Amino acid sequence: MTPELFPALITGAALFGIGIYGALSQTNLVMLLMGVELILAGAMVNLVAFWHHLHPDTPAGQMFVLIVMTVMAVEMAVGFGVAIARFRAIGSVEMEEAAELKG
Amino acid sequence: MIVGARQGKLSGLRQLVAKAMARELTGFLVPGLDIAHAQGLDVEAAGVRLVASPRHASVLMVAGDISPALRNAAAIIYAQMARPRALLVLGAGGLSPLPSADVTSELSQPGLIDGIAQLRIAFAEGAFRPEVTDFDAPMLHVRVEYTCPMHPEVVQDEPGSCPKCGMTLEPREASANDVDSHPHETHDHHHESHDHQHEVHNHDHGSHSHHHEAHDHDDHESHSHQHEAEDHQAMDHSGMNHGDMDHGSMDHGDHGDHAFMSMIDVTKDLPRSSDGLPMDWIDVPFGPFFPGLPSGLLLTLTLDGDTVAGSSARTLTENVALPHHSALEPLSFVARLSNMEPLAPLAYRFLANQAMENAAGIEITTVTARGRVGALERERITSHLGWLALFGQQMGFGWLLRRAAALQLKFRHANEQAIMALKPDIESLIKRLRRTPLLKSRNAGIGRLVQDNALRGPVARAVGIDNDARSTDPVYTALGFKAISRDSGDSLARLQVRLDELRQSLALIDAAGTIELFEPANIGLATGAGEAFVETPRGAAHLRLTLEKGLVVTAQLETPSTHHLTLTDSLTKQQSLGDALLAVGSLDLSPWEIRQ
Amino acid sequence: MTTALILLLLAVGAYLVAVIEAWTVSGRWQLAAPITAGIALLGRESIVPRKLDRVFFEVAPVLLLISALLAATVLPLTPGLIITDLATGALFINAALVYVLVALLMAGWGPNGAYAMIGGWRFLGQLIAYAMLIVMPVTAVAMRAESLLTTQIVTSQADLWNILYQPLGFVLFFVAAMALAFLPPFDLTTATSELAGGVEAEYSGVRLAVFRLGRLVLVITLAATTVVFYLGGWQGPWLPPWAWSAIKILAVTALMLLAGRVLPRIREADLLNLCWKLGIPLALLNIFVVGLQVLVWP
Amino acid sequence: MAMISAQTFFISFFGLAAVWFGVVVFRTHSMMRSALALLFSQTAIGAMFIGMQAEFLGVLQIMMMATEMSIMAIFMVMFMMDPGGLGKMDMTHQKRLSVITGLVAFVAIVAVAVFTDWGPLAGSVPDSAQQTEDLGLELMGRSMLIFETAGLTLLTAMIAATAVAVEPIKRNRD
Repeated sequence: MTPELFPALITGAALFGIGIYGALSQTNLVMLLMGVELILAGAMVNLVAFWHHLHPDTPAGQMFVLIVMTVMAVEMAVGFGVAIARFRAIGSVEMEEAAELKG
Repeated sequence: MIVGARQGKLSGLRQLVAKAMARELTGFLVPGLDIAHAQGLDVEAAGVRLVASPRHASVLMVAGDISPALRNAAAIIYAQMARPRALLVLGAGGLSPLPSADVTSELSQPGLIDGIAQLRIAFAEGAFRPEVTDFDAPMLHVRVEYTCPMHPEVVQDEPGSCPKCGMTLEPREASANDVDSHPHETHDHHHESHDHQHEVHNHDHGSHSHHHEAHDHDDHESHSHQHEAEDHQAMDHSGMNHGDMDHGSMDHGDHGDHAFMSMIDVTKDLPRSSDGLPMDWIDVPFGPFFPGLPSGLLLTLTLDGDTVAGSSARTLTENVALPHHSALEPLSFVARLSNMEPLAPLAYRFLANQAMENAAGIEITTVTARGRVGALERERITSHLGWLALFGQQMGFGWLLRRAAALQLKFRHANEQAIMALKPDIESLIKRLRRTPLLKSRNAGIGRLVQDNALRGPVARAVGIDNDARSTDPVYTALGFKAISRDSGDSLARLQVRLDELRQSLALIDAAGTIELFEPANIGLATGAGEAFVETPRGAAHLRLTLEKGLVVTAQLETPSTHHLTLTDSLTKQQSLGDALLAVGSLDLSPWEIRQ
Repeated sequence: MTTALILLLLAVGAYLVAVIEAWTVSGRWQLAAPITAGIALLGRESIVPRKLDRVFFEVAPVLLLISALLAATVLPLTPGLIITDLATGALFINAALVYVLVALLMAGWGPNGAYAMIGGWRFLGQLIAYAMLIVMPVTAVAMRAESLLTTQIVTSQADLWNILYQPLGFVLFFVAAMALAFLPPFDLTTATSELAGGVEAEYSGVRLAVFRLGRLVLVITLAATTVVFYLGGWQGPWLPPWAWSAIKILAVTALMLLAGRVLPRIREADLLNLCWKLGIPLALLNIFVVGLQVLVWP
Repeated sequence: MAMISAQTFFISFFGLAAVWFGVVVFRTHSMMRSALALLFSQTAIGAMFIGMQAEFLGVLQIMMMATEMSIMAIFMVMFMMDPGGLGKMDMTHQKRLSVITGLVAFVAIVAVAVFTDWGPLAGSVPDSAQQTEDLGLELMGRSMLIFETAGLTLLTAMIAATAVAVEPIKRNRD
């Protein structure tokens, strides 16, 4: 039980939860990406919180956050690339209409 | 006292503010800068800063008589201006539907200065008033009509259900003054563009009857949000109109809470952009008072993002065709023809003169002919300078705008000596333009035209066609005239041709050695048919008329701009917005010589 | 105390920018004009267009002003005169300035006008391109100073100003700064002759006043940034530090504004080509060269 | 102690802001709003980082997200049926499942966060200049490989995304 971490960790959890909700519930690819962004954001908050409260002297923690940011950027780039391709191909980025992409 | 005053008592602090306003007048010019310059008005010098958006203007300046269509457009501009707003009228006749002028003055630079002085006083005293009257005009009213989301062709005035599919009809705004629809819409576009019809006269976008809104913000608050989206998704270049409409109607529809709607259905009817993405297009009006475009020209661009997908251009000057059956006195005929075109009155005056002289078989003396040449070339110089000013404004090149305008005003009534004295200024202007960076890259390859014998004047000569009426004119050939020609046919070439013609006209005036506007020769009671070509600044104009006992009974006029107007669509298609506007501007259209 | 002083200086700076801008436009020195114009604007009605997105419409001008002010907080005018000397100052400036983009997007979408919206989207493309040209030269500057502290960046130029040490970086940064402040010839987002004022077109009265003020503060802030990064900040012989800062900042401002007087507006395609195909490779080259220089003469 | 509590307050405040904006993202109908809500949520997170004395990360977050979310905004407007949100159409499916999963995830994480003993709290945090330097050395030293990999991944992603996005038939015009 370490109350000092609560504000950050609970925020992270909330963002994660919202992100999950968004990623699952949204029918539009772009909105879905937003959900994913929120999930990653939640993760970042936790990382920084742990770094700050537990291992402030090891920059590896911050390093990790940088990598997560990179992941966010990659995810957006690829996501939008796919979105444009889908939109051009079938004129829709709706999940319901992406059934043929099912494995 | 100002009609468009702002509500409130003129208390101490407000007096200060009112004084500040009186000092800092910002003007919106109707019909436009080009006309103002051609009439010898220098608004900036008179101390009023001109602005591009009506929202930023405190004074609406109407210079000269304008057609009803232009007055309607001006009324919409006026309605968009923020209070306190004033109306300064310079020598205009009818104003309706505009409100009564706050200050009227004569159409001249002194008149302008005087009017502005009065205006400042009016502002200082009357910017705020306890009770204000709302400006209202027919074209500001928005009629609500009902249409079926699935069947755009179903439109009726009262709510109900669609005869085709039984859906509940959706309310939609339509303007009281319905303007003719555009030819080019795809089907989705068609009814969507109707939403925009009521903005079509509108220089600055989208605020019919804003004054109903603007003066009661609270009421506005209440429904701004429910409306919030409506235009956005008409505005942005992909609002899938069908989309929400379908869904909306499904909400009204009997069946329940959540119905899935396919985005494929929504987008499949949308026009495809050049990059293959289905996008929604919007019609945006440019003009009739758009900065950098010839005033009186209404250019409606169908924008696909920042790219022009289609366009339609027409003139709102409403110059009527010449009489066919009502006989006219020679002098009134001449006057009528030259008043028609404020940008090049002399050219048309000479056109009428020559035509009548030919019809009457009168030979004019060389002196007269040379005097006319001098005057015509001077007008060409002023006209080209006027175009340069407009061109500078359009490119955001302030120096060119001011310099060319200043020179134009100097040239307007200059005599030979004065013109020769101004020669170095022209030379330095041309030299400066040659040295200006970015100018080449801005114009090279823009608005490229192909050889086309219907082209006239500098536009034609920039493509390498020599159909200059002057090359066949003995008077000119005697003066050693040789037509200028470039071949690349783009905006840059047109600029260069006009610059060269500035030099050439100076040389011609020098050779002619005289500038005189002789009265038309007295044709007595002559009868006969005659025609004449005159190379107006915009190209060869052709007039054919017949006289009967000294009266002009029939006349047909061909003007260069009439054909050039039809070029706009091909010039703007698939260009980026800036290039499209520049291309249209580089044609140097004159809406005044176009008849409908 | 310092904060108040800096805000005061910014206000004066904004006033001077307005005067210089008026001069570049009209060719006349009107010293009172900005003030009277401001009062006049405040006195005029502030129209709310129909069917707008209220929140964005209201927030945009304020956000523009705030982001410019935030960027100014980490700029040292004299050795002591700085609001917060952030350890990441050089980065913070970019962070603050990027919100200019957000503000203009809001201003473009909010009032629900075609001209405004096109202006907003145009600026998106413009800034995404030119933000690169802000960040990369700053990287090179920070490499030489071996710190992101703005004060240290200034002191690192004690013997040689960056404009001489990395001229390429200066040129790129200067151009990018002008594009970021949408000054002519980069004023595509407020182009009067293409968009009738673009993002500004629908604003009037008080809101327009705030918008314009934000723009002025943005210009002066960018000029100050240029001075701090490339012109040795407050350093200079004979005169006191504040004088040097003032002179340099005003000189840079005048230089930025003068371009609009002598140049036509750039084509949008050229604008983007210039950045992606020329600017960014050059910026990378700049970083590389500066890296070598730092290694050769530490 | 006061200092700490002030910091806690700062963090909590921006935490709440981040969560609130996060909720707005999926509640508003206007796509522009939801994109900018996400932006401000991320900005609030950046502020939290600064509150937790990770200055560099905070500023970086605030900077990166502004551009990232602005791009997000234009894609939202492009690819939504109803960018303005007039239709008030709900763009969701499997709502119940999503809500439950979200809640479960939230509760579980909170439980873990609360009932785990995260060990002893470290003492003071190095000042931010020091941090930045350390981070730089870390990047260029031990984590060099990871860093390079990240960069390479980013490059690959960029190229791949462009390749997918450009028009298959004719080259995108320039």
